[in-house]
Amino acid sequence: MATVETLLLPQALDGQTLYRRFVEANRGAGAIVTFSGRVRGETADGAVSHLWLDWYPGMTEQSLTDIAEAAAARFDVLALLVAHRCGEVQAEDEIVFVAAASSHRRAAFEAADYLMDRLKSEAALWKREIGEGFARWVEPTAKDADDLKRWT
Amino acid sequence: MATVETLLLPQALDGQTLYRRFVEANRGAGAIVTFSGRVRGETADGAVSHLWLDWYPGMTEQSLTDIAEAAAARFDVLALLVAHRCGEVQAEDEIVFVAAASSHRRAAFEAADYLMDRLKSEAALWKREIGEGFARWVEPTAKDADDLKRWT
Amino acid sequence: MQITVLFFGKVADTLGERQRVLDFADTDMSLFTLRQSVLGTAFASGALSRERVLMSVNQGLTQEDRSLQAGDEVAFFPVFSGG
Amino acid sequence: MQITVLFFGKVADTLGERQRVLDFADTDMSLFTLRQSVLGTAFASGALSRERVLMSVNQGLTQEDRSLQAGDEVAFFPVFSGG
Repeated sequence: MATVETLLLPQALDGQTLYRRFVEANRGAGAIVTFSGRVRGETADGAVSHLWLDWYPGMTEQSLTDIAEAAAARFDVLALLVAHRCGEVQAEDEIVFVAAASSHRRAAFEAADYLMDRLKSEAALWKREIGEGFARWVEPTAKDADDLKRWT
Repeated sequence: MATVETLLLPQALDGQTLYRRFVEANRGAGAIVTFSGRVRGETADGAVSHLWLDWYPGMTEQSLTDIAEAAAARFDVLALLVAHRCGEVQAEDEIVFVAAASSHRRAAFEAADYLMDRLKSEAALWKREIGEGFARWVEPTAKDADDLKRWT
Repeated sequence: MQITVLFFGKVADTLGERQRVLDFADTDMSLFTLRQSVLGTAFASGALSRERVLMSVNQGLTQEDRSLQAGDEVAFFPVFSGG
Repeated sequence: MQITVLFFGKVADTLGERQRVLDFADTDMSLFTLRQSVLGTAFASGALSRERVLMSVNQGLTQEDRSLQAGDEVAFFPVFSGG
């Protein structure tokens, strides 16, 4: 049974510390894949200064857990870590960090890729982009829906 | 043009330091994917104490550079890092670390995945597994060849 | 019966509130009726679209025919946007 | 002419050496001839298989019909095994 950890963080997400911790805890795994995502400072609407990620305490944590447990059941992994920000996130700050440890490199890649595709569409979060002179709620794109279909 | 760095290391490979350095250098990238591989202590032949990775000074470095540059040309990435051990590598030590930074998560995943598939078959290294009562030169498996075909 | 209603994302923004505690004399009520009572004006004005508002009861996604009980926590929010 | 010959991996192991510097009177020589001179015995005994030994000249992979020049660095090694 894989070790699954999920973190919903209203404060800073420090991927470097999470990376170190995950690697130390999984020295017996042959393969570790990680993904780190940052808020992009540029969008079609102009420069973004920060995001507001609205969340539903309890339900949002559960959505991260559900996604991570689905990945653990689907892929031959030893450990998974999902850390996601909520609240106010500045441009260039880390918004998500995912790690997968496995004996097999393909399973580690696929688990991390799957986690990201599902998080982008199914994490119980509501994203608002705030920039110079604009602010808008963001909905998942057609691309996000296509990414998700890769796994069905 | 993507920033490409390759390292062939006869001494310890410290993935945590490489991770930190790569992340700091690519804070503007929206997506970073990394792969860390360690020597597995168990094989079909029994417990492995260490590997000997024979290498051809000059040619081996060039093979890493060729693979990394092919990845940079093929995927929409901002930066790539490939670090590979050579010489004696103990069980559970890191043998390879790969990182890809991109504005797009799919490109970052694909570049790292591609780098690993090519490194497993085309890095100019010759691997010998040494354990209790056995030692053998390892050749690429049919699985490695199949992995490589994914990209053709 | 008392029902706590929560709002998130654009729904909270549109209503200008995040939480409302309601007390109904009626103890036999569907989520459909509650939604109409709380969001009917926003639907009518076009500020929100009925099709784009999801619902949960006690943190589980559900549909409008769900019947409510005293103490339920109901939430209205848009489709998730992930990270 | 002088040719440096390097061996790696199982080829080095089988020969029990990693480097040999050879001096040939003949200045018109193919890689095929050099390989026969250096690895012929190992091929004949079955210790190495001709099909599984790759060749490079000055660090570029090449074929047996390649002709050699004074100062060339030739190497014989098995297929790469990666990491």
